[in-house]
Amino acid sequence: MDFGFSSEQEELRQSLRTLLARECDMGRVRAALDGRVAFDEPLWRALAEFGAMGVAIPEEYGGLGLGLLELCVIAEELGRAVAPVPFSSAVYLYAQLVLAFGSERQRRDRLPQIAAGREIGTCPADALMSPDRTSLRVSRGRLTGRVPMAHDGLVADWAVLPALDEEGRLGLYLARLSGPGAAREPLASIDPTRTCASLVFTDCEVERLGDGVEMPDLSRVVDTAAVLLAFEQLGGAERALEAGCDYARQRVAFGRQIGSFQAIKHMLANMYVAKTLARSNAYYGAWAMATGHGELPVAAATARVSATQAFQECAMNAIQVHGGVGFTWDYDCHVFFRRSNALALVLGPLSTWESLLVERLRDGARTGDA
Amino acid sequence: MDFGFSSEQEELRQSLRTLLARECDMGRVRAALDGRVAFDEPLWRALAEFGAMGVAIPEEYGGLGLGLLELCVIAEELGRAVAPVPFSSAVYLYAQLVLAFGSERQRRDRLPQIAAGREIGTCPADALMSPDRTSLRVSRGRLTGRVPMAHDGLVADWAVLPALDEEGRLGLYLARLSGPGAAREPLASIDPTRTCASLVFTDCEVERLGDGVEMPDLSRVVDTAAVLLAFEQLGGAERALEAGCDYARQRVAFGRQIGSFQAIKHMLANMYVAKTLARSNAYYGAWAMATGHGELPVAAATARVSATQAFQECAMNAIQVHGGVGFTWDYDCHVFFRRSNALALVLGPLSTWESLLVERLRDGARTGDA
Amino acid sequence: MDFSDTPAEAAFRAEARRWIAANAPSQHRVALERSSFGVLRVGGDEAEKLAICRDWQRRKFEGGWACLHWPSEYGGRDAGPVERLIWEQEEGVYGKLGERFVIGQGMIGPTLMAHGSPAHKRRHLVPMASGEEIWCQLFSEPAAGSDLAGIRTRCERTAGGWRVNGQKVWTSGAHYSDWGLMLARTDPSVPKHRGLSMFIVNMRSPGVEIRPIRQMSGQSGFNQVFFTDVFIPDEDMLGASGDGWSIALTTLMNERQAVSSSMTTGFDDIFDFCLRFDWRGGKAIDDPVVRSKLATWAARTSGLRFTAMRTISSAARGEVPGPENSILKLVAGMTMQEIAKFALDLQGAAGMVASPEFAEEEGKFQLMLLRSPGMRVEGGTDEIQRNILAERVLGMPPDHRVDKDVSFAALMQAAGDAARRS
Amino acid sequence: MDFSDTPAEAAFRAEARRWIAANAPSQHRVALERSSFGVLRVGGDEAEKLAICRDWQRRKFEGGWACLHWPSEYGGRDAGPVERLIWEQEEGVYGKLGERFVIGQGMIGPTLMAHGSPAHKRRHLVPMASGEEIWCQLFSEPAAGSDLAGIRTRCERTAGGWRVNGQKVWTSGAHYSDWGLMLARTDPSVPKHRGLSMFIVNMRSPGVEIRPIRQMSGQSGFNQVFFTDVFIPDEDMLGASGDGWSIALTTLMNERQAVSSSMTTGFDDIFDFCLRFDWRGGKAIDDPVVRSKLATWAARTSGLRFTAMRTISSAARGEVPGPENSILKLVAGMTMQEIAKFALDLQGAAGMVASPEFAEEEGKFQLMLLRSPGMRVEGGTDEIQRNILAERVLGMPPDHRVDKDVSFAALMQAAGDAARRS
Repeated sequence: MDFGFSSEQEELRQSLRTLLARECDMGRVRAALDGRVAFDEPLWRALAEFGAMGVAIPEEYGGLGLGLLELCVIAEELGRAVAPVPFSSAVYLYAQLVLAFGSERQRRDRLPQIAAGREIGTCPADALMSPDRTSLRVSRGRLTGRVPMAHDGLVADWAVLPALDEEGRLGLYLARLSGPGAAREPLASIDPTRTCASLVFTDCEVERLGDGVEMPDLSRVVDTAAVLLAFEQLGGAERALEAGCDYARQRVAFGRQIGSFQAIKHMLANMYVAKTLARSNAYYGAWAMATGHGELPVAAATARVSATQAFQECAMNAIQVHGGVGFTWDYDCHVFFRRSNALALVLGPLSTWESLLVERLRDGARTGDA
Repeated sequence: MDFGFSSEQEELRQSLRTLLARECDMGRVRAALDGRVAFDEPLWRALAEFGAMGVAIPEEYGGLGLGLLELCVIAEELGRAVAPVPFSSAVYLYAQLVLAFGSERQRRDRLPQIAAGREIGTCPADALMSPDRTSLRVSRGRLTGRVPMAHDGLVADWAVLPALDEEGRLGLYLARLSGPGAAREPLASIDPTRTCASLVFTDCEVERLGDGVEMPDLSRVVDTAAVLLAFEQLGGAERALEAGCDYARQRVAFGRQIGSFQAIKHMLANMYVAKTLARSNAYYGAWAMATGHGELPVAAATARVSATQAFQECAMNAIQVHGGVGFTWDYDCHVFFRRSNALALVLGPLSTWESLLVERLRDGARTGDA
Repeated sequence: MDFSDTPAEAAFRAEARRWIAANAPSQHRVALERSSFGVLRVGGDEAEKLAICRDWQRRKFEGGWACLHWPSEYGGRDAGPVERLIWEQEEGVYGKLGERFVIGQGMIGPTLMAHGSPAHKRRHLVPMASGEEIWCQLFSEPAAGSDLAGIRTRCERTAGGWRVNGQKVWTSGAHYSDWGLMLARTDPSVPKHRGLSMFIVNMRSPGVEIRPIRQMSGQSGFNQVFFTDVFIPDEDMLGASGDGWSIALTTLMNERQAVSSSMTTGFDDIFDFCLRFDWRGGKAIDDPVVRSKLATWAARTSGLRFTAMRTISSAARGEVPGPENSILKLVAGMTMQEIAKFALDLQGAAGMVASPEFAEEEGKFQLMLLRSPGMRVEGGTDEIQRNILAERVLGMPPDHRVDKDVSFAALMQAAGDAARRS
Repeated sequence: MDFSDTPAEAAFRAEARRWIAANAPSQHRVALERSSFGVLRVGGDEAEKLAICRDWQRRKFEGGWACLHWPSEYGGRDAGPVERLIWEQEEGVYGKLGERFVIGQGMIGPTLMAHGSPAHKRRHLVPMASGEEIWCQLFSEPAAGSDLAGIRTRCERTAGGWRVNGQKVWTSGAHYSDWGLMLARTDPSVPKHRGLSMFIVNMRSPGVEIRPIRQMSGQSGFNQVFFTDVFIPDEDMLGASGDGWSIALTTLMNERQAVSSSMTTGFDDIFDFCLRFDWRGGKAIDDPVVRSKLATWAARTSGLRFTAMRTISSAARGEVPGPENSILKLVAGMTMQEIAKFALDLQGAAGMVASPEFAEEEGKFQLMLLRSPGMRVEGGTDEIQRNILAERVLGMPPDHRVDKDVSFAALMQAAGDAARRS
């Protein structure tokens, strides 16, 4: 039994943290926040060079062929850094979908591009969580319809989308967003460090993802993404807590550091509790994901619920610890707060995962599985 | 506009508080808590003499003919005193039901007995909240069946109960609990200062409440009881908060009164907030009840939700402020805590009233009434 | 316990209603209804907005409806608390046009009445009531927020008056204000609460520099104000030298009362939204989770409303409203934050969208999310409100104070050391 | 990240499982499964319960399965943290028979190993491991709970030893204990933390009087212990005079570890109940409000479980578990209180009924309601746990201490004055 990352994985973390300290300081994050760039392209290239996008992509498709645990470490560090790059859309969602359901040719064509950072992909949350409610239609290989909201949709080159064909059969399609028949409209987001867009397709040439005719079961990809997002949220929670602690030690009121007041102290303790529970649950999710264990549905939902609560609490209360400066544009608190609220919504909100978690526990109890 | 009790009503409060200081100290409450008495009979007689039971019963039926606002004041003071008497069952429920739906003869027979403290009545919460789910049957004026749980059922002489007759029509019946065909089994309660019992009827002679054949709409009586219970809960909340404050000023740790620590201070402040909101909402309920205003359904549900939350929070945290001694039998904290949890359940629990409140707000919004 | 109008109150209400119907700028009604969270949607640029606000204030003043509770000699109406409440109810959305005058009329005016010289009152109160002159409050500083007595702005003696140097922060409306009420340190050699004095500052004085603070919501209602050798004549000190702290307490007490009856929790917004919004196969309002949350927020909102009403009743009976009003902002701030978060959850991924033209309710809840953290800090943090309630209402002993009996100069030294050590 | 057994761990697990299958008192299994919240349903009276517990402990000792992590010379097995965890999982409900030995084996034994003389270790550790002798911890006093260093029990020099007078409180199991570890004041003239010493007390000594404390749940696991001129021989002081506080910190650190992996939140109970209970026209578990609450409790419970596991992993890597374990009790206590309250709400008016024969689940949730407030206080209040987390894990500065440099005698005087003034 070992409930922690290996020393190799911890080394990976250290080197990525070093890279991010250099390539993703708050000045860089603010370039995206202020809308000066849509995302941080030099950082994206540096991450590609580091191998971050390809860490869980097999070597035959241009990746490093390490594994999902290594991807958890990367997710946590990118979360800490509030990295202004479309990593989660491209790597947890798009690449995992292509890997899981793409044809051999599609994998060979697309995955090396993702691993090398040459292409960006996305899959809208609603499409993934409830594909049967899609309003997209495919007719003779051409896609028509509108996706009201796609995270990272403004910068993605490709999207995986569910659509109904002429005969009403649901399937996944691979659409090129930069080609003819595809348009996008930017949407302002509560977290401008990641772009959002609505996507509009008019007879856009698409190809079916994979060779089959059956709509695949997406739940495993959803659960994998939930675990990886939980690590991003965990990283963010930890960073927000650290910001709160730093300020509480530094700021003086009534002749004392404000961290010596119980009101502040106990708020920080509660943040620490939420963050620690989230970490333990994220590890549970990581183990279930990496080993393909039957507890993955429960573990993923647990990790997602716990991490969402923790990041939202830590980011919100980091502002409160900061007092007046906490809600100014110039202090970084709101960058964490924005990200915490965006990540809470990006793959089904908390209310959805709460419901899923209990359903899954119930199903486990019925089959005697959990 | 005047959002407060009149000076006459405040005088009534003062004289009742004086009476209760004499007749209902904690030693008396503990006699019931420890099961030495089923309820405090001398206190019951003193309250009758004071006129407490008859304050909202018209003079023609042996009451004082004052009003429901005066009854609110009495409810609050009895709540403060954690009075070990079946007042709420007898006065808010039973007497109000007889007054609202009884025949002239029934009112003349029963109400003076209540006002004088010679008889005790009750009506089980479930019977009142969802009479259509009764399992009681009446055939040729005789009642058969079981009421699993009646608050104050062990000491009540009479009960108002919903039952189905031979033709499946729902009606309210007046049953004598001390007569033939009626039996009761005591139930241990989380709040032993008030008795609970299950009632068993076997061909027990009963009479229909009132002259009509239609089942009356009980909602007004339910709402009235909800407001009055809110005042009892408010009184309890205030007493528990005072106990917490007293201890926080008195107890010394780390060389300081513990009330000077923000952890304790802010817990007490939060209790104060809950209690203050509950008071304001109780006043809203009292006004709507006393004037028969159309907002009563909303006001009563608001008062009940707010008071339930406040008393539970204040009683629970009064224990926490007390630390170790707080959860001993010898300190009084648990007496408030028990009562707070019993009153939360006695007329539909918090979850029911939350739902009712929103339904009523919605209905008001639809009719443009609220 | 009577929530309805007495005959006299009803007559006052009818009169107010008639006057408003005849005089209010109804062309702005729709824009005002859509204005919330500090966004005033009337007019174009800031100057035009201000002109519209001033115009309504001037009309009220001329009609005898400005500053109802002020003495009539200063432009008020000598009205009681219940009449103020009735006016507020009748004025409705037009009240939003008065937000720029609240600091002056609600806090500073009463402070001048209590502590100003006859000349101060003559010079300042009527223009304040008419909206001709706008005031701001220059109290907080970067190192003196919750610990207000820690302010460092220095006023030093000079010929015929004082020379000010320092920096203020969180100054609402400094950029359009004519005058400011400023707390400054006149004697650093005594303990912190004792070396302060209060001044009236002309905001157009040379050496006053105003920089807006951009909030996380993108709005800029607050400012930093820098003073460099600003001259204040002797006669513009309020009270005596060293009286600053006790005068500031008067102002802050009035602040708590000024905010009291106009606290929004966002409940009406979320309730209306849940009535209409489709969620989990029905309307959101029919879902038990939604109901449970709505019920708690409804009870809190109702409780705040009637708590404010009870305060008004007490005031009408001649009681002085106490610090119990701290609960209003405390509860409203927390509640709004919860509501905003839940409203976004209901919207799912679309909750991220902040563009008014694409987001639900024109992005109202997204704005609420970004505004609400500020509500828990402005005008005293949640923590300060709880201290006030526990100490001043419940009688809890104050926290141990290390800064009470030390000279301010020595304290600054020690504080710097502590922060460096950590 | 591997949650499954290594081959060596699997072998250990198999061996433990075989031994337990062959030796455990399976006649008590059902009664143990029904035991919760400190109610042990095996045996008849207290003496019989104790005999059953002792019997299992002795068998484990003889089989080499007692005090796994202790050195074998003291009756342990030199086992690592993961083996302890595996044993705990395999022992399952029989572990409830060990609760009476936890204070000795989990807290006091390690304290004796760290600070005891060779004679102490020889005399006491093996009987402690075998269950032959039971220990209690005599630390808290009426005026020294959260502020443990404020204890007043006096130990004064006498011929050949010490004479103790004073009162202890919250002493679990004093009534069946043979020995106690006692913190007492040997020097009131120095500041409070410095005048304390640690003693081994024979609980059968003349002058020791034990009175049970009745809790609000009706249970009496705790006691008051009064000492009147109780003699302790010189050799039963642990460490040196004045070392009491630092030795107590060792014990308390072990306390936090001892409670760590066995914290129940009540989640399994409420989850099973909601699976079966009819509510609002379906099973409770299908209602969205219930789900939302269950999800939060599930995530917390899972988080606690894996936090304990992570601590075990760290320990297995040789790291010393720190104060971060404070989160276990903090979260478990709050959660249990929420769960109990909600379980009663689901039951409606019937939730008031506490009679095991009539209440749902034999009144389990009613008992939980009455036990849970104690959980938030015993072994350090929620507030103390948060202080520990903030100060020792997050590095927040300690609260200002007025009692650090004052002699204990002077402090008692001042505290009495303050309380009288209020």
